[in-house]
Amino acid sequence: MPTFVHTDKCDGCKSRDKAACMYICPHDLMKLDKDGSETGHAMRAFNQEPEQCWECYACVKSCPQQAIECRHYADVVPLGGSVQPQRNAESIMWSIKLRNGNTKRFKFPVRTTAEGSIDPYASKPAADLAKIGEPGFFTLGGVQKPGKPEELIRK
Amino acid sequence: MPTFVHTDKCDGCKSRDKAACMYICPHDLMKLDKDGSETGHAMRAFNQEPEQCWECYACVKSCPQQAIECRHYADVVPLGGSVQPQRNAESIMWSIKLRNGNTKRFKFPVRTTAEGSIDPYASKPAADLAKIGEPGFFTLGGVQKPGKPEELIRK
Amino acid sequence: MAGTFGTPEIVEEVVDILIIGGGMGACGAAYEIGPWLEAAREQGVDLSVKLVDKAALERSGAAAQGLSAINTYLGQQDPADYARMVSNDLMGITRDDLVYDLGRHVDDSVHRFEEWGLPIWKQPGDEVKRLADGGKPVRSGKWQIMINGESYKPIVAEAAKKALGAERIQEHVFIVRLVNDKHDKGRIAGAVGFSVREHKIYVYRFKACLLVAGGCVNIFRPRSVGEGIGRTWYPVWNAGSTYAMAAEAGAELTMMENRFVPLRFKDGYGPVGAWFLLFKAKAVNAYGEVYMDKNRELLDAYPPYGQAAVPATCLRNHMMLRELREGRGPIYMDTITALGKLAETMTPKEIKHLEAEAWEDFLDMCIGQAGVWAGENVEPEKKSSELMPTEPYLLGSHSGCCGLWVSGPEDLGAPTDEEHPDAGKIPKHLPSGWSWGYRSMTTVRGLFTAADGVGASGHKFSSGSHAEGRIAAKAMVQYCLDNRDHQPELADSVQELVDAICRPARNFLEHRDDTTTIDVNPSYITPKMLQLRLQKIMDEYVAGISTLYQTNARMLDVAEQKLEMLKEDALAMRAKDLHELLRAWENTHRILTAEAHMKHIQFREESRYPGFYYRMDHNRIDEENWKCFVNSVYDKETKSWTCFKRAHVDLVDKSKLFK
Amino acid sequence: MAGTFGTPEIVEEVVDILIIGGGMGACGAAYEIGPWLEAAREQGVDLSVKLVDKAALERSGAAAQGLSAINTYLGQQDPADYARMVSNDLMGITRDDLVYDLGRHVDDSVHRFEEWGLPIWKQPGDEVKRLADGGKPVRSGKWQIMINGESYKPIVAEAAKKALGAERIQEHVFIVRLVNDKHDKGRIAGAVGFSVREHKIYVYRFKACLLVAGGCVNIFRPRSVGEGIGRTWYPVWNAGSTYAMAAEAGAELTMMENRFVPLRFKDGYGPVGAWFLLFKAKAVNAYGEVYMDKNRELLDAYPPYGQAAVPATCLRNHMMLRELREGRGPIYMDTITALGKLAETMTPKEIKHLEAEAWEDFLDMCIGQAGVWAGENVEPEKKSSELMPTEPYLLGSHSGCCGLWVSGPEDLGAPTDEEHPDAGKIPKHLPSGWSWGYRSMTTVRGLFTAADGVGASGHKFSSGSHAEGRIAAKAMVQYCLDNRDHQPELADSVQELVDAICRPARNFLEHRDDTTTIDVNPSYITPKMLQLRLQKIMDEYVAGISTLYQTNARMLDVAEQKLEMLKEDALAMRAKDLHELLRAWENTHRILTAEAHMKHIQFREESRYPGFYYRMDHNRIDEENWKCFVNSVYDKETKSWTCFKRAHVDLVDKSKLFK
Ligand SMILES: Cc1cc2c(cc1C)N(S(=O)(=O)O)C1C(=O)NC(=O)N=C1N2C[C@H](O)[C@H](O)[C@H](O)COP(=O)(O)OP(=O)(O)OC[C@H]1O[C@@H](n2cnc3c(N)ncnc32)[C@H](O)[C@@H]1O
Ligand SMILES: Cc1cc2c(cc1C)N(S(=O)(=O)O)[C@H]1C(=O)NC(=O)N=C1N2C[C@H](O)[C@H](O)[C@H](O)COP(=O)(O)OP(=O)(O)OC[C@H]1O[C@@H](n2cnc3c(N)ncnc32)[C@H](O)[C@@H]1O
Ligand SMILES: Nc1ncnc2c1ncn2[C@@H]1O[C@H](COP(=O)(O)O)[C@@H](O)[C@H]1O
Ligand SMILES: Nc1ncnc2c1ncn2[C@@H]1O[C@H](COP(=O)(O)O)[C@@H](O)[C@H]1O
Ligand SMILES: Nc1ncnc2c1ncn2[C@@H]1O[C@H](COP(=O)(O)O)[C@@H](O)[C@H]1O
Ligand code: SF4
Ligand code: SF4
Ligand code: SF4
Ligand code: SF4
Ligand code: NA
Repeated sequence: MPTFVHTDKCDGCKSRDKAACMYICPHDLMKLDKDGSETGHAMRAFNQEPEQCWECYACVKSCPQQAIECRHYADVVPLGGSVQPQRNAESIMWSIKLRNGNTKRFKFPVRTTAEGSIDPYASKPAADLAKIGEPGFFTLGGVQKPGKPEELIRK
Repeated sequence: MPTFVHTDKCDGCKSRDKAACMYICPHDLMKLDKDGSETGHAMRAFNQEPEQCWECYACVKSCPQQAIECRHYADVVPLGGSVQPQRNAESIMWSIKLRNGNTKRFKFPVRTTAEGSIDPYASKPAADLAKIGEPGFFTLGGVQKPGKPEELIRK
Repeated sequence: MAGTFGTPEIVEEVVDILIIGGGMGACGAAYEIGPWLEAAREQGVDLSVKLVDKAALERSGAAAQGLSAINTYLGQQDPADYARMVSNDLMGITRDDLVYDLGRHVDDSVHRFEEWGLPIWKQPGDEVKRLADGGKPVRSGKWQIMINGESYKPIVAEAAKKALGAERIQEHVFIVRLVNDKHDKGRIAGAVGFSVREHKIYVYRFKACLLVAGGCVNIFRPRSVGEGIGRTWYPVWNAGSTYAMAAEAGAELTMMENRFVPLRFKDGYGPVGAWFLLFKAKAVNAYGEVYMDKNRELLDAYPPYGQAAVPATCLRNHMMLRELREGRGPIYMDTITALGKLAETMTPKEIKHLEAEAWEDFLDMCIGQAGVWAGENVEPEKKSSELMPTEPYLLGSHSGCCGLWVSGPEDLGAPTDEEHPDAGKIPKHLPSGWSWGYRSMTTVRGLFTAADGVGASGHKFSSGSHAEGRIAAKAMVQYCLDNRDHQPELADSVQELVDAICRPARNFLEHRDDTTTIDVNPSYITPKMLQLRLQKIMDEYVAGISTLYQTNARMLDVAEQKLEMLKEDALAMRAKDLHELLRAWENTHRILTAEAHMKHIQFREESRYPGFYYRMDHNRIDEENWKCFVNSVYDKETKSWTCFKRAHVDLVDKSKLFK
Repeated sequence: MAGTFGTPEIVEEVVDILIIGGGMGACGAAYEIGPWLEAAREQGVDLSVKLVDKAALERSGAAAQGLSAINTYLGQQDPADYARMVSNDLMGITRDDLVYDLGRHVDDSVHRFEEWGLPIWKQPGDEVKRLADGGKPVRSGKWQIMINGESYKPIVAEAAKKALGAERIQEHVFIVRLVNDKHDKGRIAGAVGFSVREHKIYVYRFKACLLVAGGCVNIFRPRSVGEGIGRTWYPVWNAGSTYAMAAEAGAELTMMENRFVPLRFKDGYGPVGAWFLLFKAKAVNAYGEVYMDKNRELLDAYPPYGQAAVPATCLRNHMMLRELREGRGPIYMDTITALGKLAETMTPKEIKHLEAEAWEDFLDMCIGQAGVWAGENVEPEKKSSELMPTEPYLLGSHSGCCGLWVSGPEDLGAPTDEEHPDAGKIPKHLPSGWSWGYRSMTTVRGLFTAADGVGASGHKFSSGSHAEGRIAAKAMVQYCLDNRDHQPELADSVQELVDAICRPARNFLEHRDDTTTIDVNPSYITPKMLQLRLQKIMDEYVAGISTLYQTNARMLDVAEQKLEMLKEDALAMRAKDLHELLRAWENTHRILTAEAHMKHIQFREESRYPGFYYRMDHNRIDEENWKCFVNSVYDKETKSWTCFKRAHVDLVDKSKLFK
């Protein structure tokens, strides 16, 4: 199910400082063909090594133009199916089309807080340097679950 | 062991009516890049689908420039070996270099008659149309080896 | 009016006889046909012929690299002995009529090869004496003789080209499909193909056709999957065209469940015959045990076949596979011991010669294996090499027997009707008995075949294939003489045929710009991906290498469903150029061939060829129910197969094998 | 001074702590480290940190797609129970100190995830109650809790980025190798890598380093070989960098013979956990037989492990593999029966919800499986799906335990010296006992690891990996405080390091025009072909799928020789651009990881993990001789491995498992 890019939808993220798909792909697959020398389509993105695509959909979810889809691995999967998400800050909506035309839609929450709102150390205690050699995190000043002492048979 | 073409040796068979390698490859692999648009090397041949090469050496043997060699299938064979023939009308000389540098040379006859000298029907009888429904070739007017009748248990 | 890609020029030709293929069978036909045409001409009948090959005759087909032996040469032996050997190697189910007939013809082709210039090894003293004059060959086995075969194919092709004349040969045209007669579905009337060089489509109309386009490779996943995918044992370019086109035309297939899984030198697929037979080498497991001795008791489970002096090729595999299955691999060809033993009694010069012979065995027909030895630093006197059974191939002229059901000779006592309890299940339009018309004709009138095309025989090899092509050529002339007034008309319109051929090009041209790269597109599939999908299905469900050649009815059910979808998807193949159009159509032929193979394995509820494949749900030979041919026909309208049994009968006594 | 391809700009940086990787482990470290650095700063010690990831933190690592469960959450359970479970699943050989320590820490990370915004399923009534406040999770198993995990990684990464600050994060830089200290080979001093975006090479010098670059995929041939080669279970981008770079730096590895062969939905590699545990589905053979019941007696051969209430993952595979080996496949997840049974007592709305859950299980972490279902018309309530064991992966945080040997906690009763008869064979420079210094430090001073990097533990999963990264971060701060005056110096010159990194680019630039196409050239090898060669070797000789996971000493000998040549050839890899340079170095890491795996399997003369692999020449568990850790060190000068045993000891009582 390597990704492909709709020629008529991709705008090369021209209004952004970088191509979203190229930035996000964990495997360095998506590439912006600035001058069209690699694909014949200038300022469009493409998957430069489709057989290495994990179908993680990171690029699909990140594309502001909804220009990216997956076509299932052709050496494995019969043609005609499609699995396409629409993701916003709170939820993701999946549209699934089976080869036989049947469709399914599922919506799931993605997070309970606003994107970018995490304040990691808010209302957390400071670390106590005296305890740096002992088990436990700064958040608790010790371990979460000390455990029953009698279970440790060599102590 | 797909074939590769030495850029500095191939002359595109420019003095011939067709590229010898392209003509002979049984799998339609060798191709002459007339304008360089496919390889960057105009009037040079190349293997357009190396992973389909049977290493049959038909092209290697046919090249008037000795421009073609095989590099053993890289997903199978360690680098560094080479197996290269020189073929003339009577014999073929193989030069083999092992990865470790050891070399071997073998020479074998290829045919006992001059190339192009075959006269297939010389001194052969005419076919006898009366026998067209019976076993046997025109050369003999019958079969080569009639066989012992008693072996045919249903006759 | 030169065409362009997607809208090609159409070339229509009318001939009496079309030969499809340019390999050993086709060259035999090209040679034999000349004098018969000449004889007909003298009787006032002028028959035209054309030979079409997807490649160049000089190096097309299985013998492109050369060959290092002629595997079928009878010499002093009786055709009945030959028929027995073939029967034994193919587990008892062969057509004695066809095999015997080949046996009594074949040596003449070998004599011609020698006359034309093929160097044949002779016994000391006979060096310059020709076989035809009683020269004694060097035999590597009972039926094989050694040659310097690098130029085998160019020599045979030169004779064929001279015989036919260049103007009757069309190279670089791939035939895509046969066309039935408009007024008679049981008759053949034409064929269509395209040039892989120019934008041209060829439409042939003819009375008779010899379909000799070889066997089938690459329907199963090969052992190497990168560049090495090109290194299969069987030549990558024989794509099942013979079986698929004949099936689509309605011809009856036979024994399509049979396959060939040669034991070969690992990775290079180098031949083993000379090592076993000429150098007397032994194959051993990881612990030096000779599995042919150690596992001999496995043969007892397969009476009577296990009791033959030389166990069948599949049974030899079976004995080896036990070692692999039980984790005692690698299997080695013990070249060190073999060469060492031979060297004991030899002069240094003779040893040098022996080394050259060992390498020549590869250099003459499997150069890639020499490449493997070079890369792996193998010198066979110092380092033994691994053996490995290959992925399965379908063929009818080597040690396999799938192919078309053809009419045999009438003078050998072959049955003339069906002596089988299930005879009633044979579709009514098909003939009874083994000889219903012209020799070498399929069940479709006017459609002939030979060599890899003929099923239920096998062990013809290069010489037998050539001889069989000759036999068929003669019969075609006879057929044309008898049908001289018949005017073939195509059942489909030329435009329909052309449109169908161009579909992959259209798929590409219409959709290529929808996505930013041409290789991933939801509207089409590349031939390469389609082929890999086919190979995956066949490998995983139809007893490929990844299941150690095992399958069962449930796995075959899954294969059936997946192949159906694959056939649908084949219509969505793309071709970005003529080269890819070739790949697209090769794959279409592969799919139908693969489907036939699967259907036959599904139908035959036993394991007739242990070592080639195992129906694990019927893991034995069942002489009572399955000592018969499995035949089938395909209906191209409904895209469905009908499998049925035909009676097996011995024409020579096989009991002599088991003493 | 912008560089060009082949002659890049060199960026040198000096920091106190380098974090290599941006996955769950790295994000944990990034979070925990902040307050400790702050505390140090308050004491007047200002420590600098950098995190380098080959990709973008937001979606890098194994959790890129999301995850549908948190597999390690203790809740009310005792860390000792957790240690027992892990020990049992890994056939008795784990470090209780590490596992127990993780168990007592892990839940805090899960509480943080929820606080940051990860939706965690709750029992009815507890919907809005947080875990930390006593909210009861929906458990899919004893240790697992269900989540809506699509944004798991973005959430965890956001916290990490906020914690560390963007200026301390360098994305799209691939670390190629670690550099030892010039004056102390047993210490680490630096790392080098290159940008996959710009022509820049980064040279880092540091006191301490957390190497958390995940496990290793694609050293074995995967089941699909075309486009589908991208669809492995484990993410294609984790290339063994952790194990290979640590080994080259001299760190001690442990249990590299262990591998993970997950049973997964065939072709899509979709997860099975939810199906087994949440939907209570059964896996059956082709004939509907439940192999877990049918083959239960196979467990008797593996005392005491076979007697555990939940048999280890490998033993479950073992019971299934018998069916495949004996030709009773396909194996199916009987989704029809499972969903049918659940639906019996449900309202239509609940059924709809159930269907959504089934699909979400894939959509949250293995979207490709949904693609397979779409293409194959699978609706799980109507059509059951095939299961298949995958090709082997190496990892230390999921159900596998290979990795680095790290120093553990001191308060759990871990041994302080070696109680093993072979203790004398442990290389003298290596520590004794399980705690020789800083928590999470390897045997190389200053080199720390966590998550997939830590061996002899396992079953940490996402939450445990995060927690372990936190544990390590804290220890690194402690180490830096203790070594505040140490000035790292690189053992190799910057120019040497840069030259080595650029070799693939040079190979290409120097030779590209020798031949008419860049892909076949005798002077170099493409990364892709090299990878396929590695996979072929490992598959065929080191117990991959094509031998049904079987190997023996002879096969391993062959692998050894072939890997040696491959290592030599790796120096001839080409890179035609930065992207291919990335592939070249990933493969270099893969080769060394693969070699470690092979060497350990060679050394451990038993079959400790039936179902994951079989040493057919020692096809049993040998408690007497092999109830021990197998550890190793690599010498990068001689390119050779030394394997040795370390004593295994239980810190918690395992006999409770077998009652
Ligand atoms: C593959 C192979 C085969 C052999 C061997 C080694 C190897 C590696 N060895 S040993 O090592 O095993 O021993 C042999 C040996 O030493 N000695 C021997 O006698 N025979 C050997 N064979 C067997 C013979 O070669 C074989 O029996 C004959 O060649 C069979 O003859 P034929 O059935 O005609 O097939 P072909 O491959 O020669 O020719 C096929 C032709 O069809 C063309 N073609 C195919 N599809 C077409 C299409 N759609 N349209 C147009 N043309 C279309 C091809 O181009 C070709 O011309
Ligand atoms: C692969 C996989 C894993 C899981 C699952 C499904 C699948 C398909 N499932 S379930 O279905 O099984 O159940 C899980 C699940 O639902 N629940 C769960 O808790 N855990 C699951 N895991 C396990 C966890 O994901 C896993 O334990 C942790 O992610 C491990 O953490 P860590 O060891 O940090 O590895 P990582 O993959 O997250 O991160 C690796 C990082 O390294 C970077 N990197 C790699 N090489 C580098 C180099 N040379 N230079 C620079 N950076 C370089 C990567 O970019 C990445 O940032
Ligand atoms: N071990 C063997 N015993 C008998 N015949 C063999 C053996 N190996 C190969 N042959 C025959 O030798 C010929 C060429 O063999 P191969 O090289 O395997 O294609 C064929 O006729 C094979 O049937
Ligand atoms: N059949 C099973 N029995 C017990 N635990 C299982 C089973 N299948 C999966 N698991 C556990 O469920 C979690 C996720 O499994 P998986 O989806 O296989 O990654 C892991 O902790 C597995 O060990
Ligand atoms: N990680 C290491 N890798 C290789 N050799 C080491 C390592 N650590 C120490 N040595 C060598 O082992 C020997 C003993 O070291 P030590 O016990 O640390 O003094 C010396 O020769 C060290 O150089
Ligand atoms: S993210 Fe979308 S719009 Fe932007 S470059 Fe990629 S495909 Fe084009
Ligand atoms: S789906 Fe994932 S692996 Fe594939 S191109 Fe997109 S981001 Fe990369
Ligand atoms: S035959 Fe040789 S010289 Fe002629 S085009 Fe081919 S490679 Fe070039
Ligand atoms: S070696 Fe043979 S298959 Fe390969 S390119 Fe040359 S002629 Fe074609
Ligand atoms: Na191959």
